[in-house]
Amino acid sequence: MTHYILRRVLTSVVLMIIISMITFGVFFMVPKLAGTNPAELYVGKQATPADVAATARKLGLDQPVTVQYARFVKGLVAGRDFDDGPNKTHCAAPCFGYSFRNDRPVWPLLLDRLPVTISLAVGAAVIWLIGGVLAGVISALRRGGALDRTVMVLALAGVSLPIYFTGLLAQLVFVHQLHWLPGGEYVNLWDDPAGWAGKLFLGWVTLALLYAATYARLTRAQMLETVSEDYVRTARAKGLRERTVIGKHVMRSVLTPIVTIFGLDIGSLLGGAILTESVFGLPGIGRLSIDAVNTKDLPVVLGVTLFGALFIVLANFVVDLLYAVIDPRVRLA
Amino acid sequence: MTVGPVTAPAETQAVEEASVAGTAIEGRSLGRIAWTRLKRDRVAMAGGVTVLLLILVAVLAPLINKAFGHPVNEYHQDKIDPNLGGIPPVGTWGGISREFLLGVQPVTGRDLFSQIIYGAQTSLLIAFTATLLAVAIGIVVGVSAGFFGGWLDSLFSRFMDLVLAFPLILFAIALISVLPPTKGFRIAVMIIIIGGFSWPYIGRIVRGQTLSLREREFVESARSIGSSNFRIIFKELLPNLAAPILVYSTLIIPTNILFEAALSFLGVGVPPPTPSWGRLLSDAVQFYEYDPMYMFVPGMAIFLTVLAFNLFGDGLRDALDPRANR
Amino acid sequence: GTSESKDEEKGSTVSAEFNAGTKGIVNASDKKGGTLRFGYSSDPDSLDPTRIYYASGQNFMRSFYNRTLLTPDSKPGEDGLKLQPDLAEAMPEISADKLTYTFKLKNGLKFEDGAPVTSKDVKYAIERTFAQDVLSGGPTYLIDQLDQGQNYPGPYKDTDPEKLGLKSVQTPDDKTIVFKLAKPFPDFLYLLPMAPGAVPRAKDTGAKYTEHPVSTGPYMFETVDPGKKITMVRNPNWDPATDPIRKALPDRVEMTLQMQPDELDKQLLDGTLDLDFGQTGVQQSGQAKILLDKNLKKNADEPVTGFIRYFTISTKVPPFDNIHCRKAVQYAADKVALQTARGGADAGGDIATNMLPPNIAGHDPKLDPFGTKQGKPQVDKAKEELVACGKPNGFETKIAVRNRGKEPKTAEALQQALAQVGIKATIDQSDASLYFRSTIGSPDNVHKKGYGIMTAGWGADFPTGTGFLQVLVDGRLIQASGNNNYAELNDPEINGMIDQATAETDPKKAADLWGQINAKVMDTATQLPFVYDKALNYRNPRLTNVYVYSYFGEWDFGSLGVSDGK
Amino acid sequence: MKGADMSSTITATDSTEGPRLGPLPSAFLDVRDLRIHFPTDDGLVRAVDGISFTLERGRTLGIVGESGSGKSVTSLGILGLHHRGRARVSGEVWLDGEELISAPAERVRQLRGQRMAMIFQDPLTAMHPYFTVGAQIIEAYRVHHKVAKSVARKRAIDLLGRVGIPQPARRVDDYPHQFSGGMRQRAMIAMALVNNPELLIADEPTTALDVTVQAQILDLIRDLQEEFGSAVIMITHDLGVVAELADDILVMYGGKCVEEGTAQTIFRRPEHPYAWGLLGSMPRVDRSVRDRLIPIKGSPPSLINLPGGCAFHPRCPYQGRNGIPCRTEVPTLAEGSDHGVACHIPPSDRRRIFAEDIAPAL
Amino acid sequence: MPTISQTERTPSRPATDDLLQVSGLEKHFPITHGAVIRRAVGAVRAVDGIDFTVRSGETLGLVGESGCGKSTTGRLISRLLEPTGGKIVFEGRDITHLSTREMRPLRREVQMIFQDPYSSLNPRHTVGAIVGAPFRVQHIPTPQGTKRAVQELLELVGLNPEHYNRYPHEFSGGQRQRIGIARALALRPKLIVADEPVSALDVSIQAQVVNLLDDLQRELNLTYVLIAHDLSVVRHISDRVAVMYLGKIVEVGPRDALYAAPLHPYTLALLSAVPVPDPDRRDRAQRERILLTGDVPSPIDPPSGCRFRTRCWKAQELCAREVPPLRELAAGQLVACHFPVEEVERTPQGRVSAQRAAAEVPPVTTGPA
Ligand SMILES: Nc1ncnc2c1ncn2[C@@H]1O[C@H](COP(=O)(O)OP(=O)(O)OP(=O)(O)O)[C@@H](O)[C@H]1O
Ligand SMILES: Nc1ncnc2c1ncn2[C@@H]1O[C@H](COP(=O)(O)OP(=O)(O)OP(=O)(O)O)[C@@H](O)[C@H]1O
Ligand SMILES: [Mg+2]
Ligand SMILES: [Mg+2]
Ligand code: NI
Repeated sequence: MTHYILRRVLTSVVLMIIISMITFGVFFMVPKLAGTNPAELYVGKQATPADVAATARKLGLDQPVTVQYARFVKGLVAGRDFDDGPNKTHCAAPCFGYSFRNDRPVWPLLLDRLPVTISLAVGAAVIWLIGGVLAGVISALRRGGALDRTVMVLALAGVSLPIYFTGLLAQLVFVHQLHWLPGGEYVNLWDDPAGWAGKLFLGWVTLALLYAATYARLTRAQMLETVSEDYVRTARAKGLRERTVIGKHVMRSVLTPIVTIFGLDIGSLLGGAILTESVFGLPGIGRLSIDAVNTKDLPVVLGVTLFGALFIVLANFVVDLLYAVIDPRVRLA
Repeated sequence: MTVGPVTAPAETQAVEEASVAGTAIEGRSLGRIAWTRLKRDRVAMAGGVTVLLLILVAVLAPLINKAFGHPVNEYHQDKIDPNLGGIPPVGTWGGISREFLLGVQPVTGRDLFSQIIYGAQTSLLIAFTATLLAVAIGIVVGVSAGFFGGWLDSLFSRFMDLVLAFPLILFAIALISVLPPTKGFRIAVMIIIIGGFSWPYIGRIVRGQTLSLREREFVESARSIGSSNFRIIFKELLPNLAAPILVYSTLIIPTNILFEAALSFLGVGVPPPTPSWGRLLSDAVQFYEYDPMYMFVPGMAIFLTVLAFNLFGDGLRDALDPRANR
Repeated sequence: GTSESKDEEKGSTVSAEFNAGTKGIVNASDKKGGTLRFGYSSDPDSLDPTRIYYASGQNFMRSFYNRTLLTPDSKPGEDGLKLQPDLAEAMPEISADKLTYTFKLKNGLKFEDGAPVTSKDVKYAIERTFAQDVLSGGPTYLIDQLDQGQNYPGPYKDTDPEKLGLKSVQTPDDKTIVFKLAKPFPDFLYLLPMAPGAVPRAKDTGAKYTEHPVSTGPYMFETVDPGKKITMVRNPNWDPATDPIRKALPDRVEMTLQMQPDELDKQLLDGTLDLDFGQTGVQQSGQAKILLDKNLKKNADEPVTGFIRYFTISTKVPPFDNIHCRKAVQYAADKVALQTARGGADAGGDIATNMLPPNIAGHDPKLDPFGTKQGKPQVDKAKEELVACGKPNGFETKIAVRNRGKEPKTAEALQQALAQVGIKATIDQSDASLYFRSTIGSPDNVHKKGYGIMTAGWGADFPTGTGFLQVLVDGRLIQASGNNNYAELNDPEINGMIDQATAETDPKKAADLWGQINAKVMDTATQLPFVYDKALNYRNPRLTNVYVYSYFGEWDFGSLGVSDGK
Repeated sequence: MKGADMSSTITATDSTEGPRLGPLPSAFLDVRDLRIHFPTDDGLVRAVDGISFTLERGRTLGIVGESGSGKSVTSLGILGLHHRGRARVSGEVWLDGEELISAPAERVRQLRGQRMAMIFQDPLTAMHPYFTVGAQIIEAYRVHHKVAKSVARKRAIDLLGRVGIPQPARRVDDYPHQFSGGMRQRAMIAMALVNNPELLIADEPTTALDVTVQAQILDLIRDLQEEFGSAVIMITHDLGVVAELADDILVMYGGKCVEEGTAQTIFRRPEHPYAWGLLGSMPRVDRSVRDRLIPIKGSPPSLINLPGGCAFHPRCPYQGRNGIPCRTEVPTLAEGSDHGVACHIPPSDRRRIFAEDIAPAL
Repeated sequence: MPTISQTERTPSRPATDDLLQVSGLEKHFPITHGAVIRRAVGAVRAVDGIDFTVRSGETLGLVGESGCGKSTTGRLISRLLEPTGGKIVFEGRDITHLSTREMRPLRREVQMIFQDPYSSLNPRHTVGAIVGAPFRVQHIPTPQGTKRAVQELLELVGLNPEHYNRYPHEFSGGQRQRIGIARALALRPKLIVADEPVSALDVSIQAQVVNLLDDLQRELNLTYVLIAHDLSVVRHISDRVAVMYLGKIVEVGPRDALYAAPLHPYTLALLSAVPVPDPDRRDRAQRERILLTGDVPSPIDPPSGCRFRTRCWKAQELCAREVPPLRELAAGQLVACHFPVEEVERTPQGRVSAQRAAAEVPPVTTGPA
């Protein structure tokens, strides 16, 4: 077990290194290939070629990529120093570099935005998990009936709806026309819980809609499969109440793959968050990334990408461990 | 207990009877059986018909447009109210009229109907090609990993993990936005990115299927008569992989349509004036309070298309593999 | 939701009505107190005065925390274009050869921490501009004028112990600062308000200075929380006696950052916010809302921003090396469609017929060589020109455009109009961030890509013909990158007239000359202006002293107060 | 076939009138005309089509038959484990004087696991992979006994020891996958026996096991039955296993019982051609090697589309001899006697054919 | 039954009567660890040094409990697996390490019949394609066309030639197994390795297939290696029988001798455990049954010396120390045991005492399966 964990940590680290290398290469090399110099993005609109060169030198962009990458990695693990002009600032590890745009270290920027994304993700996850699993269970229990068909077609509709459409539509109806929900800016949970929930509500629901559908379908399929398992028949043969049979024996098996998928989905939620946040104007990591992309703020883009990848890799890892915990048959070797 | 064994004796019976009569000629292939099953699934058939219609619409866009629309980029300034920033006059349902079946686009007054049907062309082109790419890579990688196993499998599996670990949308927009945004190039890049990131889904499934197929005795029996790996892969494995691949391709297409639309929505899709549903939608964001139809029409187009593909793919899956309920 | 505007204000002289702010002072009042609330859809590029370029940033720093030697007067109308002494005691002494400018500082000027403002601080602030590798982004005109071959690297790499090694600026004593030019430059004084006024070296944190610029104005920063909020409070060390220009009515200034544009509009209309920092106009839905509701409409202004939107037609990319082909484009263009693409008459701007916008001296509304005022394409004339050009059936070309904002739409509108006369244009979108610098800013690239027509926009950094038109049309200023003369217009006659105009010290005569240059430029058919930008902005009815400040084409932030004292 | 000499005891098991109230059963388990049909997309599956038998405490009934002949469906039917919406169950199942088919589901549930229990064929899939063996046994005990967990646990350990699991106190916390095949089957048995059921149904309990382990399990079942005096139904297709355990044997074909009788009878004097076929197709270690086996031709029938008349007739070498209506009339089983055969061939002919043609070849 | 036209065969018969000689054959499956860098952390010793010969025209039965390495042996001799060690000589030719290409011509000589009639036929191919594949792969000329040849084969195995265009799912288990047999026969092999050809079939169908195999052997002069765990089936078909235990052959000998007088305790126990389909004899059978305790140990870590010793009631200290060699103790009957079964143990009394002794062997706690 321990050496499994160790090995997994190691593979995860290797994976992250490769991802960072690719990402780094892509973001710093592709512009170059496309004939643009990242330094030009950094300098002002009136800068002369000399200024561009000076900036490139300052940012280390004149160095070979390998050197730049090494520096970047050093920043991640040991922090690095940045030239402010009169003095140097130390950017403590993990240092993803300084934003081109506002000269602030990327890492605190990410941390700053994280609560919003987490608020969004957690709320949505709760809704979709409960809603999806419930719908799936009901549908499976009423298999073949009208309710089952309706739920499943609705589920398909759910996966088919683009977030940016549902989100806008919901906003148009509930915020602008019915005025049921407040518009306004995102507020922190601890500042104004009601406002926080009100602002996030539509985001939760739209994001949850996308996933709930998948979970409903998965739960239903899993349920149907499990219900016909021999061990469920055994449970019945023992004289267990139907409630216990479904609630304990069936659900135990149904939830195992759900937990797995859930972990992976949470890990890759950033993608959905990007769209949701930009539709609902939530200042989270997703918005940050879009803004960074739009302003060509490469260090931020790089930071967010790596951060997202880290999330996914971590989620994978956790899921594997979790799987071993919930499924006694899996032996980590 | 499954329905599996029920059909087996029934068919056996058929064989027996036929052999008695001595007129057994053509067997029913699994494909035919699936087709019979699919035909019974009305929802899936509706999806399938819609998909076919869509493809037809995309292919015949110029003809259809001639009949019902206006030239795709023709401006109709008279249909909009320039003082309100070019939205169609308030209260006209986005300018819907007999002349403009789906209304007009704000600012330019372009015919939304033609934008939608040409948009279908763009969406489907990108989604289909990207899916094709994904399927091609997925098959090659999945089959090699599953069939040859060993270090190749480890390598490819890790590789798939790697691709899946990329925050896809972000990576895509970042990458696309640093590349020159000319039309052909954009489309190519989008196809490569969408296909290049969705193949691991196919790859994993193909690998899994290959792994289980490889254990089936018919592969061993093929080997025992001296078949080469090449023959085993092409003659024994691929025909059996066709069904899952087909199913997952039809299920990946809607995802890819959504993805293309999302990229366009985020402003890194096909460059204007090439019509694109995602871009129409993102364009609509600024007008949606006063011209909700403009948002509604492309939104519904995306929704219905994706839904149709999903319904069809879902039905196809049930038909091809009645036991896998998911 | 909408807001009912109950007019409770007392003592307002000009009643609020649509566009009143462009005509006079709305709600004139001297009532102090309250909080002035800005909203912004983004983050300011920087708060460091050295690094601020765009108009609203300049407006903001000028109004609240950055006093400069000279500054345009806080007055509505033409008066707002006139420079007044600010840190300086009076207008400078200019030597007879027009090369030496001597300023004396006022007495009693202090930084927010109470330290006196000396001429060294002023010089240091100017020197910071030279450190482009650290403090990029701001205007660099001063470098062009003051470096004079010294290659001054900025104070951080300065070997001078006091870091005051820039030779062209001298500080004989703490109250005096002397600028020495190499060549006469009549617009020199206009460069000063754009630059930082004074930066205390002891407090200079270089790249991090943006986190807390030290104020010389009526307000100082309380908190700067990038991406979220900026708050300012009164600067106790600002002495109103030294500053007749700023009213400093509110007690606090706040700015909410990174707001969704639609959300921002909504809060403006709801009255939660007072005004948009960006001053680029409300969004589409806000626009419809305002224009459809007369109660809201009366609180809106649509000032001319001083920006001109235009296409420039290359003189080097065939077939546009032939003037008739260029003229064909001029006639074929559908200016109403272009105007609509920019947002229509109210929010987009008036149709432009020539290259000098109304806020630049020398502007002539009647100059319309191609008769495009009426806005419709003149297909027959265009076809005639095509015949003259030798391309009766049209030709193919490329339109370069940034992939941002409304610009792709304008390119499409032009594309569509050109198609009517047989000119097949393809649109080549490129990345916004490098568009002006290397996409169309590099003539080589333009030739290589074959950009016949390029989308452009231009606003003056200072309101003279020199500041506006020269870089666009002076053939001698064509650069390999960062070029602004996209058409590569190099007409000796025009160049000669420019020399004349830039040397002219009498503003009236200079304006006249620029008017003539403008006409000449239009005759080359290289520039296809289509709108003089307007921005439809909404002002909270509680705002007092609202007027459009011609210098920035925006409301004067520094004069604003709030009537309810909240 | 209605033999004149038997007419008084014949019950028309193929009647479509549904269950009739016969005399109150005296037997411990009395199954009467049990029919279990499944409506499916392809048609109605008549998995069990009129089965009757009785079983006393302390006796073992062996049910043999080909795959798909309805053995498992019958046993699940007795336990009331068919989904009421998906299976049409009719007939009567009397357990110790109580009718189960018409009883409320809740009542049947209470009996299940308590008075009647079942051992399933594949112990790996029949045990929940996520719960420990102990937990599953404890659960089975606690549904029917309101006792503390610790008490139930003691009982579980006790039973595991009884079925021959070494170190039961330790193994009780293992998961099923940590057990070997034989141990799993033992654990299954322990689970079934935890409430001392009076009726134990074992559905192919040894098919998945090796002979040496099979022998262990069979011994175990026999010992336990002797100890508890339960009635046992042993379902299998292995005639050897039935011969080892069963007192009575019921031969199923196509959802019907084609022959029933004591083990001696069935093995010594089988009268149904299908039973002959079964015996003939089986190589035996206890006889000298025959040159050829005597297989049954053809393959098992479809339960949706059973051949008309006697379901076995397409495979029966004697069908249609002397104009007997094998193709048209369904033969019925003589009830009440100790040897029932559902065949149109006159009993005397049957006995003769067996004695002359079949027995020598076996 | 129709005969198929003999295709040309090169008479390469060596002088010896042994078609196949296997000596010291080993197959160890490495247990790997690690995702990227794999390293072997152990091995499943599925087959661990076995010797036997198969004579031309005979049937060798291979019995043993699940997991003892029967299938692995079958795959090794048909060279679907690469042996870890030992030697396989077919018709005098060492084929132990032939490459895939070198094996191809030899595939004609050795064919396999598989256990699972459902998974051994590709569901996407028609019967014609399945049975005709060997002709295509081996480029065998079929004078009257492949279809005709296939139909002849179908007839040979008792299937309707009209079924040429049908798919496997349209057939019952027994019919499928016939298709598998037809495919194996297509190349007119000399040796057929049948891996549990009837275990998946119903009793009534089993007999059909067993008879078919019998008939074919007679008609086509085939040699079989028949793998099964059903001792009665093996007894019915085989001329000689080999008993395997945990990767080793513990006893091999002529059928009748082996069944009548087993020499290895394991064989004895195995035979006694077979249920007798005779209710009259059941009490006797039960009394004389030698019940082994516990389960087969893991092939990853087999017991030292004699592998059966952990369950053997006769085991002594020597058994743990020395691996017993395969010795010929009776005519043609070889056994690998230090203390072979003696005559008295085969008597009822002997059995009873053996039974008692066996019950007393302390159960070895087998680890997780
Ligand atoms: N729930 C069900 N729905 C439809 N058909 C069913 C169902 N359960 C069983 N059957 C069918 O009923 C028939 C009898 O099945 P059953 O399981 O009783 O056979 P069996 O005699 O136990 O066979 P085996 O020896 O293979 O276990 C089979 O054809 C089976 O396919
Ligand atoms: N490809 C493989 N990789 C690893 N181990 C294997 C492999 N194939 C077989 N084994 C192991 O080798 C041992 C012998 O397997 P084999 O299939 O030969 O047994 P068998 O006697 O045929 O059993 P059964 O009667 O169950 O078919 C088993 O422990 C099995 O788990
Ligand atoms: Mg069964
Ligand atoms: Mg095997
Ligand atoms: Ni391990």
